Amino acid sequence: MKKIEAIIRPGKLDSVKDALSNHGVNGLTVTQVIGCGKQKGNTQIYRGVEYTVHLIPKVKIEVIVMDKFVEEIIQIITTEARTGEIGDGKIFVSAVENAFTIRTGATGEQAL
Amino acid sequence: MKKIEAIIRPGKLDSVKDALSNHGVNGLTVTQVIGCGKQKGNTQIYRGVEYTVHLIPKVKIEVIVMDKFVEEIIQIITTEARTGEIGDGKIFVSAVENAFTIRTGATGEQAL
Amino acid sequence: MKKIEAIIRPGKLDSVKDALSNHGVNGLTVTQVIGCGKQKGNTQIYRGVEYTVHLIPKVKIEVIVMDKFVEEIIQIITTEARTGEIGDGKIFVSAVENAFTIRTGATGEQAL
Amino acid sequence: MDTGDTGFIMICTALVFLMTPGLALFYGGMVRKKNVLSTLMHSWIIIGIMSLQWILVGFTLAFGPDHYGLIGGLDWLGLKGVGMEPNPDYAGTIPAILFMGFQMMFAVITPALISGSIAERMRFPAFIVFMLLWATFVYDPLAHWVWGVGGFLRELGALDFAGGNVVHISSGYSALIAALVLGKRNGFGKDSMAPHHVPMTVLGAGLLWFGWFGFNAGSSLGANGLAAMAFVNTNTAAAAAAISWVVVERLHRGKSTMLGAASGAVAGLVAITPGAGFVTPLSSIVIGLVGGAVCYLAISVIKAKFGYDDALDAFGCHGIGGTWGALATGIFATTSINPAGADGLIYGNSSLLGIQAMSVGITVMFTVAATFIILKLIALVMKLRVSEEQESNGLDLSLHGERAYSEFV
Amino acid sequence: MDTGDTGFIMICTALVFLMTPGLALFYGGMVRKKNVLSTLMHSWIIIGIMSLQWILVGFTLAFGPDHYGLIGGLDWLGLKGVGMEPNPDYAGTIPAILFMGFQMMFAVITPALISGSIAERMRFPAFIVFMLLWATFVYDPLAHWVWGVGGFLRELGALDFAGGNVVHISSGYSALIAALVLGKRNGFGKDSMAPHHVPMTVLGAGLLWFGWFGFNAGSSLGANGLAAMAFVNTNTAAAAAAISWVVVERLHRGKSTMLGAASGAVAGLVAITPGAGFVTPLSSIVIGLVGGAVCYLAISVIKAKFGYDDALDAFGCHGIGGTWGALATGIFATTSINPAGADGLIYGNSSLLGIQAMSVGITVMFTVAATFIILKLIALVMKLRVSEEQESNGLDLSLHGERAYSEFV
Amino acid sequence: MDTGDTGFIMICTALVFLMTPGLALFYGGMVRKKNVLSTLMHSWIIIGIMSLQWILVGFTLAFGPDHYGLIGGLDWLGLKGVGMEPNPDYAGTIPAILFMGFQMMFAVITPALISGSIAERMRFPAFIVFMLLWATFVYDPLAHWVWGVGGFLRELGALDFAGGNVVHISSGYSALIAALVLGKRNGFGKDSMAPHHVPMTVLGAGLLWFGWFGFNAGSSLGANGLAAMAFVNTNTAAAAAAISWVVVERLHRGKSTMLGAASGAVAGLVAITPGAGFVTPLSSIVIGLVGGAVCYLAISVIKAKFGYDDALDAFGCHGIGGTWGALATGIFATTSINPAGADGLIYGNSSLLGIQAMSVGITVMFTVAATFIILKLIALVMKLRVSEEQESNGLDLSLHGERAYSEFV
Ligand SMILES: Nc1ncnc2c1ncn2[C@@H]1O[C@H](COP(=O)(O)OP(=O)(O)O)[C@@H](O)[C@H]1O
Ligand SMILES: Nc1ncnc2c1ncn2[C@@H]1O[C@H](COP(=O)(O)OP(=O)(O)O)[C@@H](O)[C@H]1O
Ligand SMILES: Nc1ncnc2c1ncn2[C@@H]1O[C@H](COP(=O)(O)OP(=O)(O)O)[C@@H](O)[C@H]1O
Repeated sequence: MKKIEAIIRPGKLDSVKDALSNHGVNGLTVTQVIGCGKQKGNTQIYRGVEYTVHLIPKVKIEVIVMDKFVEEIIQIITTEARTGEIGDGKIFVSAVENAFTIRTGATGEQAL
Repeated sequence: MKKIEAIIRPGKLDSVKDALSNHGVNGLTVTQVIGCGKQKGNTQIYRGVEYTVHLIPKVKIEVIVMDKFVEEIIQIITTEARTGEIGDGKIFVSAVENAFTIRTGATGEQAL
Repeated sequence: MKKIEAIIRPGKLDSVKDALSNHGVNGLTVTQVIGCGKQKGNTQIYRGVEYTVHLIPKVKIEVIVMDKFVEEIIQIITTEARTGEIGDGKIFVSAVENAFTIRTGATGEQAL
Repeated sequence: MDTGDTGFIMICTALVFLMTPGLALFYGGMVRKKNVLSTLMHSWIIIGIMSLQWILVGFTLAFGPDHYGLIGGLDWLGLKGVGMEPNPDYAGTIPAILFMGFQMMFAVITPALISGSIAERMRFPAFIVFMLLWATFVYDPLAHWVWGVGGFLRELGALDFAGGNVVHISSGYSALIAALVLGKRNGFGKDSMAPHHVPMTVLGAGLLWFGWFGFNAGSSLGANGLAAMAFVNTNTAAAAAAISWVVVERLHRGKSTMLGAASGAVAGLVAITPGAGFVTPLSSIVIGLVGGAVCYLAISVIKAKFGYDDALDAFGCHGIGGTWGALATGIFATTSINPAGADGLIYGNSSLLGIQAMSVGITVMFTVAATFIILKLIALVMKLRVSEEQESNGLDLSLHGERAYSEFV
Repeated sequence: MDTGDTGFIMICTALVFLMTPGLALFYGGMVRKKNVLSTLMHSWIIIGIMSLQWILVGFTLAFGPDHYGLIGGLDWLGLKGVGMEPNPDYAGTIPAILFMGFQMMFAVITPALISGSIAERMRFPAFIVFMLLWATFVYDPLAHWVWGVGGFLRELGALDFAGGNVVHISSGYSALIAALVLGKRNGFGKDSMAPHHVPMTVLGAGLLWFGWFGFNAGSSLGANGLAAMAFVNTNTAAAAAAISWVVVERLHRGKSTMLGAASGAVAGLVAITPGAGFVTPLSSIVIGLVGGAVCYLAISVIKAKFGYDDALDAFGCHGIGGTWGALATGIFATTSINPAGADGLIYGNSSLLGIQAMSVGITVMFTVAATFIILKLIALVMKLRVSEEQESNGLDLSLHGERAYSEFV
Repeated sequence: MDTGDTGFIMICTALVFLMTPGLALFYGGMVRKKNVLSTLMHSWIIIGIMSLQWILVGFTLAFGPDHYGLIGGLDWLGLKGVGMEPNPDYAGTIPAILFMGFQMMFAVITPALISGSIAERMRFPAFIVFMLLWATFVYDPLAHWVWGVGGFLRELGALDFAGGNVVHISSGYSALIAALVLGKRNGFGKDSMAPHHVPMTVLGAGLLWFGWFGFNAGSSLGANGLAAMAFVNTNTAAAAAAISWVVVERLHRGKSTMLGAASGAVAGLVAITPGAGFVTPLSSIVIGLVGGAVCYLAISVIKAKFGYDDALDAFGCHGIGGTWGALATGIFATTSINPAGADGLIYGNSSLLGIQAMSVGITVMFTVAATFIILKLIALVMKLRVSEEQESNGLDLSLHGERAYSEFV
């Protein structure tokens, strides 16, 4: 089992979610985050004082899936979340050892 | 060391937290998330227009613990967070390589 | 590649972020969380009724980096986030298998 | 007719109107995030319903030609005959339609006050039916007894300048009964039910205080010295009660809170309502100081002891504060302020206090009984309370299909 | 001069003022988080601009000595000669400068209403230019036609008590045109555009309702019986429309919403505006009930069918509600309420309805054409719409360099 | 007595009252999330304390029978003798108790204005003691000097229609001193201290503007032409200053902000306060335009240069804006508007400007010295400032045991 974490633009959440669910990926969890990277922050002005804010709003999508789906899902996210401009975001993949469904008690891949 | 991530109903946070701390698990971190899975979203209405919102509020609890406690903790969370209805949530377990306590500089299992 | 997750005091976010970026670490993602550990919660009073709130506001910084930078980064975070009082927070390190830059399609360490 | 009086009362009517949207915010800030719209809706739907009920039947039941001191006749149904000329029985210098409008705003806010006790758990259809019946069978008669020409409490000599009995005691005790009939919220005493948005409550309290000037000063029905005195008394008691609440909570819990200052102010406004046009500013200080302390204790000690779930303290503020205010009027009233009133205990007349106590007693007994019966009757026909699942998902989503805040960018 | 009238109209002026900051919140709560400040800014910058425009040229264009029934002369440029003495042509019992001030607040809120339809996508400089031109070439003449001594719609016998034509129809139809010219928001019909803060909208609606008492009752320009009647009618129609909106939405969608109650109230306030001083309270109930239902249907069914993006329903509320109100005045007006008015259809006079319809038609044709031309002219000189990137980042950040809420502790 | 005047001033009193809860929101939106309740509490506790202080001793110190032009006698302690009859010395057509009430609201808001500069770091007990002493030893005498019969600044011929000196200059310079004595917030100039909730500030600004009509127009103490003129001038200057602020910030920083429009409006309201009843609407435009620009520059350039931490710009808005307003009155006043006033510089009389400058100078010297002494005296007895830990945890939690928003569902 793998965890795929994608940090994307907030405006892309709906399309990514829809695309995933069209491909049968229904389980996912979303967190509101702020982040920085190559994308420059923005300047805000309050009563004539400028603040540079480096951390930009993003959303993080987490999907835990069987190993065999990883590639496809990365493909989908990449396609949907891309604008080609700096700030499109990152995807990280890591190992998950086990999963449980609280309701049924199912474990392992059954739990997904 | 393992990381246990449990995505549960927001209303169950207090009981899960209390149960964990009754069993001596004091360190944990909670994030507000939204997610989807088998649970159907809800319909919202604004000026006569219906929106289906697929992503439902949940909370994510993260606990990093020594390997030997994993089973017990999963047991506790499962018991407390279960209602038996779709939407109770998932628990994921993954490996953590190291931990540090910022204040003391302690590392590894000492840091937990 | 490793993921470094640091759970720190909200007030330390700016200094940690600045210190990291002075050391060339530009990519990171921040989440607002609440957590508990050794630090005692606080008491709140509403219309004469006391509530003890155990979960205290923190922020979680996630940085995914090449293995060789891990130690340095932990060093920086520890230095900047420490006050010496209980509640300074934890750092956890875990393995990341792969990374992708959505915009360029770069993978692996190139993607960081 | 007097343009000064007419203009003044018209604006006062607008001020009293504003109290109900203000109350919506006052209450809305105190509930959990998932129930804020359902709480706002309580006040708003009442504005809608009661405005119509009052025009169609309420006004004539309350102020129409008296029958046996108990109820007004149906002569003014649908405002028949209530026009632009003054009705000297009630207010000789302003249009009768304006007197009707001013009173309407009182008829609107009173049931809205009750909604605080049953917040976060009542079904919406049952709420509407309850409120309609309550307005018609509790508020309208009570208003007649106290304010209607020929009303029996009025004849008794009970003093109620701006609605201690009619508005606060009636709504406060009804709120208690409603909370008891509905039962506690799930998780009460266990889960945190901390206010989700204290500044919203503070804003609501500000609007209430502002509107209350119209409520109390306007109750003199003219722009005169008595109105000005009632205005100053209103502000004074509110200020004193805000202070006394935060002092008492400091002694009790070690900290003074913003929610406490706002709650105390409301308690003081309630307490001064019946006496605003009968007492001196110095007496208002005392009424406010005691009012703030008494309501604080009722809410933080007595409620905890008995364990009923008066969610937003409608009883604690309005029932207790109103009772104190009615009795305080019996203590502090003076004919030097209002010759049409009477002297109270500290001016050597002990009978007024007795009359006040009696009128409180009658009001309490009547509203408690009537509210209980109405709720039990409704319960025969429909469920009063939402399902456990609806309650846990929040009433905003489950009853109204809305969320108050969309969290994501 | 009469102090009662003067004091009353002065406070009414303050109340009408408050409507625009109230509108800012009403609109601001309905947009997405990233655009709330830009939406508030629309109303606020209009307060600034129009207050000056009115003093410098607007007032004299609208109310200055008539030229051909079409426009006021420039005699009162910069308020020359508009002083503390009454001008009996318009209001014999209050200072002329106060009449000017009262009218100013109408000139402020009307363009602000339009801003609802173009929310979340218009460039700020284009917005300012549009509003200035619109005020000068649409609002000022129209105000003259309807209210100016010698204005041709006034001469025609059209009844418009507080601004159905001048304020609501004109802004509503202009809003529709502006929405069409600007095009839909990116993602319209696909992404969720749910309100980011419904309680803010509810607060705004409360302030609007409160201020509307000044708008309608103040339009009698004195503290008299007619003002009181207009006051009561205003409240009644708002209440009835709030109820009818939530009933219709319950039938249509299964749930009654808080946003619906607030929207319905505004629809009712719009609908009663032209007739507030001509109809009875019972007629106001009907006007409100129909007004709430008609606006709901326009917004939820017709808008969906045609697919234009009137973001916050400026057309749906003000265009449709205003049209209904103008026609309703033709149906329900009665000289028993206002001898200076006329009898409507149900009182046996069918000609008034025709006049009302004609005045609506003229207003619509004029504002639609003028708005279209103004926008097209501006588009020759500058871009009307923000870039796609600005729109996706949100106007708060991209146009104003601010964020409404800082999320972190 | 005149019912028109009485009703009008009563409503104006309510409007001025509303300014302090409005100020609470204006300030509350600008602080960080963790300090919003403590900021609201500053204004609210002042409403409580000052309402009582004024009744007990403040009013008689300020308006009681004069002693040497410096202070009022204690004859009216506890409102002894202040009743429903007019006091012709101050206002012959309204009840004396109403004049007292109207003035009370000024005595309430003035100290609340100061609280902006010391936000986010002052201990609550020290705050209360400071405010009580400040009101008694700074505000009350100053009010006597300027407005009291026999007060020496009044005798001098200085013009201050609605409180430029007494309210704005006094609070503004005191705020500066308080900020200097308390020192900067931890992290000032390093951490982001962006407003946590700009719409809350915008709402507050709307309520301030609305209430300011009562403040300025009500200062004529009657419903007359002068009141109407002051009303229009108030609106005009606020509008002009909002525009000028956003234009200057656009030139300076490239963007116009909503916070800027709201701040500019307040700056304009401050600037017109002393002259509202002495200048023409066209002069008000100039006063507003300059006022907005001057305050903007003070806040964004001068404050940055000197580096003091006037957290919410109480000095920048009220100190600077008030000074400009007092001088502007010396420039633009005209007896054609107010025969009881005087002609200013542009009407050929240069002496008035000198008098105005002198009265500003005296006010500044007095308040600066007195505030400094009061704070230093308090510092001998108790800590003025919270601990570093309390400051970093936020004052809401550490001082008041509350959190404004509960984030989780
Ligand atoms: N090394 C990293 N560790 C954690 N998060 C990262 C890292 N690099 C980037 N991110 C996240 O991805 C987001 C987008 O990255 P950025 O470099 O701005 O754009 P792009 O991915 O197009 O190069 C950042 O805002 C941050 O949240
Ligand atoms: N594969 C997954 N990856 C990440 N999160 C998931 C996954 N499946 C479910 N979740 C999370 O768990 C929550 C509950 O899942 P759901 O399928 O609705 O109920 P149940 O667990 O009872 O079957 C979801 O809202 C989502 O946040
Ligand atoms: N075992 C754990 N698992 C996950 N999060 C933890 C754990 N222990 C601590 N934390 C997080 O670290 C924060 C600080 O921990 P705490 O024990 O209070 O202070 P310190 O790290 O100084 O001992 C907690 O609020 C919590 O968010």
